[in-house]
Amino acid sequence: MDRDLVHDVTEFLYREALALDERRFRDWLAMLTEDIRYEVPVRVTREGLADWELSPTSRIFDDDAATLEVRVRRLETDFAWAEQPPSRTRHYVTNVVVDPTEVAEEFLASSNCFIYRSRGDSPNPSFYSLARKDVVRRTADGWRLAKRWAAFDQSLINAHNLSIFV
Amino acid sequence: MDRDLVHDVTEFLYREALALDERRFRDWLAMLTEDIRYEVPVRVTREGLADWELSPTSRIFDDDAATLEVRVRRLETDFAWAEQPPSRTRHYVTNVVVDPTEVAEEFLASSNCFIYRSRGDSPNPSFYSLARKDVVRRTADGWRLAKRWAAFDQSLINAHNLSIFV
Amino acid sequence: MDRDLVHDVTEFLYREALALDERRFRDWLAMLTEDIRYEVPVRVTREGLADWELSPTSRIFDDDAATLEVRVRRLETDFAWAEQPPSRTRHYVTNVVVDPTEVAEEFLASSNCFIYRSRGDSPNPSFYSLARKDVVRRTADGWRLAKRWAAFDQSLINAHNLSIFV
Amino acid sequence: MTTRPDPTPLADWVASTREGIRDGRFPARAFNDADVHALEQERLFSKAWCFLAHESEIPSPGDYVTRYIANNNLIVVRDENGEVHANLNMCRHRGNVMCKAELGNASHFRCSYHGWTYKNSGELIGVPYMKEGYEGRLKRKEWGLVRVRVESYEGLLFGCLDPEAESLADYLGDFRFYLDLYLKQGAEGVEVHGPPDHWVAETDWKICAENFAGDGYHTPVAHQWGFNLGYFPSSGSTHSQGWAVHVPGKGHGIGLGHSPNFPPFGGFPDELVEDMRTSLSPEQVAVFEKTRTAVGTVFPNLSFLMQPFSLVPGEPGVRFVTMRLYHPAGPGRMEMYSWCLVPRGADQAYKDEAYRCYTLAFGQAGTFEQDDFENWTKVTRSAESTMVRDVDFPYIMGMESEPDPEFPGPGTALVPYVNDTNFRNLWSRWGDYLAGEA
Amino acid sequence: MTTRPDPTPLADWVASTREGIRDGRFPARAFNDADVHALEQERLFSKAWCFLAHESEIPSPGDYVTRYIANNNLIVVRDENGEVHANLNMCRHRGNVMCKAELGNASHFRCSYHGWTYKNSGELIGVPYMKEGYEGRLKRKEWGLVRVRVESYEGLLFGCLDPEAESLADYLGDFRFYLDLYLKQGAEGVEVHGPPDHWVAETDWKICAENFAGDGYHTPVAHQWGFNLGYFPSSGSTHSQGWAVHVPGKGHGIGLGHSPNFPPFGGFPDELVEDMRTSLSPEQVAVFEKTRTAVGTVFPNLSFLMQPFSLVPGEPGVRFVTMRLYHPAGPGRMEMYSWCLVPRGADQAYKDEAYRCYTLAFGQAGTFEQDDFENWTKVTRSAESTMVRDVDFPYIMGMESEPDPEFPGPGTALVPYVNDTNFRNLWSRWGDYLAGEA
Amino acid sequence: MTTRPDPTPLADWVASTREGIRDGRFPARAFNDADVHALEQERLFSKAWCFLAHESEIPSPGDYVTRYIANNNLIVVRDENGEVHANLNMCRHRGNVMCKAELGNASHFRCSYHGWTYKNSGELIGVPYMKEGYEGRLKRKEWGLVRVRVESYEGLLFGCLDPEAESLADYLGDFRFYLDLYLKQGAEGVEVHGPPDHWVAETDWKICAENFAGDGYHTPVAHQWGFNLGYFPSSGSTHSQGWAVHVPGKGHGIGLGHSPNFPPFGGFPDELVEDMRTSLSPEQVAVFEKTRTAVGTVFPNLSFLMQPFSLVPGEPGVRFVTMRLYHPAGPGRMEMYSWCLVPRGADQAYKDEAYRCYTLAFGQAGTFEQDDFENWTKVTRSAESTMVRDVDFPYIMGMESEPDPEFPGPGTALVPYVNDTNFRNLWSRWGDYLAGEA
Ligand code: FES
Ligand code: FES
Ligand code: FES
Ligand SMILES: [Fe+3]
Ligand SMILES: [Fe+3]
Ligand SMILES: [Fe+3]
Repeated sequence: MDRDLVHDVTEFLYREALALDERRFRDWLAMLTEDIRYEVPVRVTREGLADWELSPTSRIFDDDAATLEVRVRRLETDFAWAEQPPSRTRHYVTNVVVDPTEVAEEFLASSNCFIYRSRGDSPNPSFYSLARKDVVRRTADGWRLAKRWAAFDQSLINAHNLSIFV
Repeated sequence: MDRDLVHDVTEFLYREALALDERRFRDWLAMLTEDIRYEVPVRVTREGLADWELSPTSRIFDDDAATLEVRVRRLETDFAWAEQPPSRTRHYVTNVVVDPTEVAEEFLASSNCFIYRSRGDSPNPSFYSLARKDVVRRTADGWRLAKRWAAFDQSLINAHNLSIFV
Repeated sequence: MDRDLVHDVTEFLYREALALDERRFRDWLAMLTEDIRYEVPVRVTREGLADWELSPTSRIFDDDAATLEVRVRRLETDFAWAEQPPSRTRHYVTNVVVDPTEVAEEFLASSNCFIYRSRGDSPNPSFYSLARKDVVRRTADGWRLAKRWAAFDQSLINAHNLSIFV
Repeated sequence: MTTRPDPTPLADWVASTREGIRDGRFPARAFNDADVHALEQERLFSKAWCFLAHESEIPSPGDYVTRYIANNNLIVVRDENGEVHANLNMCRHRGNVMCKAELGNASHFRCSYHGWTYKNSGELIGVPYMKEGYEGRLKRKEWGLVRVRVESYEGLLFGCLDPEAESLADYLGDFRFYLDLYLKQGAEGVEVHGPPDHWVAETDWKICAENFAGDGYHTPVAHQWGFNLGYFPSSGSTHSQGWAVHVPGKGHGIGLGHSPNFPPFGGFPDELVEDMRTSLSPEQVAVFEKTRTAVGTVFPNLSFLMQPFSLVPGEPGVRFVTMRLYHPAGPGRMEMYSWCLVPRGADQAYKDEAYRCYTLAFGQAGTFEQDDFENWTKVTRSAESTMVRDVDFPYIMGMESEPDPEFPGPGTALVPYVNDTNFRNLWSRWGDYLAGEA
Repeated sequence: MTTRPDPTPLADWVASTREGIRDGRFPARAFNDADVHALEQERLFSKAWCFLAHESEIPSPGDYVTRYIANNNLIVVRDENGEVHANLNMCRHRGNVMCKAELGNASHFRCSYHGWTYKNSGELIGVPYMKEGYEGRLKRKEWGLVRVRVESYEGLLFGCLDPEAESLADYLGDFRFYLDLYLKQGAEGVEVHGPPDHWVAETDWKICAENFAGDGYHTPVAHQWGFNLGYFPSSGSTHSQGWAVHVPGKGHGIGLGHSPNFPPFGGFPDELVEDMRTSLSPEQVAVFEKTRTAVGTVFPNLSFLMQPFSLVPGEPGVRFVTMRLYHPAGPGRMEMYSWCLVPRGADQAYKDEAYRCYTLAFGQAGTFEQDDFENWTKVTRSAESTMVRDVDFPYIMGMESEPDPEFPGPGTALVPYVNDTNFRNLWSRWGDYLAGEA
Repeated sequence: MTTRPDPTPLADWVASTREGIRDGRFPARAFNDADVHALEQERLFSKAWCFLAHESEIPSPGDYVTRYIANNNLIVVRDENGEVHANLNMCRHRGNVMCKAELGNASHFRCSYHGWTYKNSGELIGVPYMKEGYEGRLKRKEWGLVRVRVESYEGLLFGCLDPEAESLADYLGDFRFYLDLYLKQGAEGVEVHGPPDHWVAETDWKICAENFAGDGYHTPVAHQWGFNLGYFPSSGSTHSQGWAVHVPGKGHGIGLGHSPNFPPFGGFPDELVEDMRTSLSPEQVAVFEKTRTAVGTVFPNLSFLMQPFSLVPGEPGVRFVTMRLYHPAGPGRMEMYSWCLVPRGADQAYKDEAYRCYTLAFGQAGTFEQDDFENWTKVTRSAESTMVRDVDFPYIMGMESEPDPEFPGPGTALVPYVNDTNFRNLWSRWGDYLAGEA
């Protein structure tokens, strides 16, 4: 892949993560395409030979622009108790690898995402590990996220809720 | 930002972390400017709407070149019990984003820093997550750290001491 | 170092990690040189002044192409119980720093490797932190790993086994 | 056996707690205490009927899921004859785990340690070195997998560790009338949309069980953002309308919330409604057609919620049903299983929209679920404080109310919907078990 | 209540331990044992006056901080009339946590579960559906937040879970004389420089409490690097000079370290010294002007340290004061709160330099704190070894010494500064509480 | 002392367990239970001879390693006179850890808290402020490090917390005959190739101890991949050939596996074989020359394995020896120490190849070790299920077999190699200790 393109996509993913960790959710929505698909499949422990471990039908997140807007509007109210006080998240985005797709201006960005989440005065943060296979699109206004596909590396997830974005 | 500059700043931050993890503290001091500011604010759990969560007055570290020299000289004695045996640290520096400042040769480097710390024969390491907003300066002798600003993503910190650098 | 070279080596290490995490072990073997050395030393807690903490004689892994082939063939049987069900690993490769060696086409790649490993329906994953000092070689067919040297940042390792690659 | 907690130290506390329930009090301590947890494991979960799975999760011979009762991992499997078994997932030779997946299909299970092999029904059929090692003296039929009782109602599979326990039918009693609302959506009934969400929380299972036994009281505040964004037709003021129904002596209870001028069976697809008017009894139709929100708990820890919901606030939306199991995983800790049930007879588009509504509202990332678990986790945290040992909570709503004489269904129905009566019934049954009097 | 440990098994151990203290022995086991911890929670922290906050942390109406006594989270708040309250941070309806921040300002607290609302003073004033749900039968005034006693001395706010306990004034007794050194730096007294450092450590709180009750013995070795870099005027040999003072029967104790030709009140800004000569009593002046290092513990777990320090070794430096609370958080585990107190009357530059000295020397990254916690954590680790169950440590220093007759202050003063006497007094008071005889 | 578990509640269980062992049953619960673990700490590991180190780990004066008995960290050190000591790694003044490394060399240990200094032999020689502080009243010789008994056999250093226990020689008894196979490879004996692998596992130590006491039964299935890739000359069918030998009343046992037409001492370097024919007794030669695989356990938790292995399947390969200690670290949890022993007399190339074979097959990343720990961890998980409280496992293999009269060695030898007899002997000795009758 062209090195500059890889660099630019990587920077885009870093700035997207920064928007989430700084809780600039409106900025974050602006980084998504209007036809964004936001998916997190449910994982089930299967044997090595099983045809799937990520459920073809079950989703933790199954969102589009409209439902993401609902989630953000919710967070903008004073009544999103799950985030009162706000989670302190840190998205460690690593191993960004970029590949072409059939669509000229769209690229597949694979990355690892390790999320550190701490709440209130608990000294025991939560850690989540996800494999991401995103699609990023080059637009006249710059890079946009056209698809977020992220899978937890756990089948029994150690989070009392997922009031954050991955 | 210019891609080469981002690359160079990133490499500088990686080599700085390597000096710390390899305990080459003299090399590390040489990577700092003489007017280095080294700050880690105290975090307090506040409600979402509070004006601050990072204390404007309390600091975990509040150092300059002179006090960092004291810390390193201390580590060079045989009596820095807190580091006998030495902590095994690994600074995972990710999401490096570089932005210009008002000063021509100075740049704001935002990064995530996940620190793994293991001591003695304990099988239970400590993990610290920090957001860093550093200032790096381009000098005739190469890049230098002019400011380290790092905030723990915890208000109650799970470390019996902080005898390490972040 | 030449920035393009650093970029290419980094991408190679990311794609190598991806092969491991996607369990494409044959692809992974193809990324190694025929004279690959694969070493993970045993760590012992020593005092700060000790001449070594990484044992000069003891190894957790001490492999070459032939023994790595045995390990992969084992995983290809239906009887590698340690990986039934398979571990979910995520190799977070960060802080990649590249330096020249005496050999023209070989380069020293230092990196941090944080491994997240989850198994079955346990909500408690394992975390391993390793410092890696690899040697990568530029060949007619592209980059290859000529040496993997990785040291755990623990002397008492919190893993019931190491049926994965680091 | 010392892992069986000596009940004595808690006996007085259990007695005074049962008395308190009658008087409208329940102790905070119950929601996070190591001894209470141990006693529940011993006296409740080893005797009650515990939910295992929905039949649609294991439709074909050899299909299995692994689930828990207390801390016992069970293989819930459909054998080659279509019969469902629940066997302890442990080899009888040296205790290895037989089946390491949560879901799959197998005709046999072979142990990875010494190779003992069992039919999926649990029968031991293969023992290496039977001749050289055992000299033929090992009797295979004595060493099958340890069995657990299984019974079902309308596709719900339950297990029970107590051979003496009453039948599932008697255990559920009149609550089956209300379960049908969730399970008989049309002649073909329901199926799971897919595997459940599964997560852990530092939450006591009882807090969830109580909330879903009809806690209409929390909705306007705990889910205030929803009203705020226009998700609810009812306002806080009209929200209290509806019935709180419980089955006395059984612990089961359900809240049936109404809304001003809500269309009969509103939110169901028309063809389903036709079905239901025939497949359900007249009494059921009379109760259910007025019901907007139905939230109920099968004692001890299985709950259901049905309500209309829309992906974008203000639109009519569709009905989704979630079924959830609150599996205790230690004092103040649980594993949540959350399924979405869809009507088998509905078209795929309806099923998929219902599922998307479920994921937006419930499930681990659901916008309503998020706030519930935040509150529940905080309650659990409070309950372990040493100062709350002698603190009771008030459970007096509806204590002086008369049952609604007009109510067409079984059990005891009270108005308003906002009520503690179901909870007193829930905890008094819990008290029976802890006292060893169930 | 079984969460209350049955004291019997420990009764013999407590008795022999108290006897040992009289003879100059203290058992290793006390520093890391689950049963001892449980007994401390039950007998000590539920009866003693426990530090909550400094008044300067909550100066205005509505200001609050949340702090702990035992594992009880308390809202320490100044109400609209300026009165300070400490209430259990738990809703009385179902136990939700009311206030989820560690610091803030609020006139009311509204519960996020069902909406009960309390004044910041703890009074219940809002209950949704009072009419429909409670039919008006719930008596608001019976359901306010659970209160805890609060009393203060010179800005120090303490709480006590025992309604029968003596007053704070009696509890502190003559130790107030010594607290004034830290609290009356000038007429305006002191304030916190900011919120405290707050961290967890696998350390028993008693090890810290003992160390700060005047362990001059550890300084030359534990902080040897400081002597090495030239941080101390005193050498190891002169280091032992000074007084070890304790208040018999109260547990409180302080070490007052001297240095050869140390200027009176050395390190204080001149104007403050003037102030102090007037605001302090002549006896206090006589004791404090010679004091270089003052390190003391208010029984059980609040400590203070004052000493001159410089950012660069060898310079005169300034006085900094740290106040620390060792909050037990399980057997062999604690939460550390560490504040820096600065003289209200001093100029900002002095305050800031004092604070920077504090951060370099103490606080989580402090170069002296680092080594103390390393040693303390290792002591805690050793104390859980099965072999130490019957191992005692020697506490015989000063057992045969006579009090210094010249000493102008209250309590009992011994020389040298390096002494075990304060510790015997500390642990004998601890023994009184564990025996239920406090 | 309450940290000593009251044995009573377990007394009945221990009695019935011992009876069961005689009848060929052993309870699942023993493999993961908090009370059983506590009783083992109290009755077994505080009385039995526990392995500490191999002498080649500390060859020179001042060399030390730190190891554990129960949860007691011990400094195992060779003093200036070459004598080996094991002392509790705890300062007698206030309990600080003296030595913070796992391996090193020191003539003295100086405490980092107050500076007490001890000779490496444990003698207290330095106390700061002896005059000013202790007024000379502290008797140094009473305050040395706490000592533990140490005895050795052929380079194996053992420690024992019980002063009354029998000698190590008597404790090992006839099992020394079999240890010689591992320890007397040639006249110069063996040495460790380097420091041991060291890792934690959620595994009960007893599962490992039993497996290495001669569980030939698991090999064809647990390590099936090895047969699959052609690593073993024996097939599943011939695999059962060999002897199972135990030392009655001592708990020790070994499995000696044979293979069809296996050359005498196959896999040893020729020169070593010559050595061994002279250094070993005729009876030992008779037993060992036929032995392909030798896997044995010294009661309670030290095991050895010797077998020929090749880096690439199918090649002749060399003999490697691994020695492993299963250190209990809590209920169902252990620390594994795994060493590779090599013949001192062999050339470096042989040693290195043997070591590489060890790393490929055993050690934390070993391809055989991996599967063993997977199975063992799963057994441990099953054993804590509440349903297994009354479940026994079958231990009936070999119950009716007669000892092999031809067998030239001591102890009791049975055929076939696949047998439960060694395990019954192992657990009956364990039962003696738990009943306090050892
Ligand atoms: S444990 Fe299953 S066959 Fe032995
Ligand atoms: S818990 Fe606070 S109002 Fe119900
Ligand atoms: S603890 Fe070792 S000298 Fe005090
Ligand atoms: Fe809710
Ligand atoms: Fe100190
Ligand atoms: Fe094995």
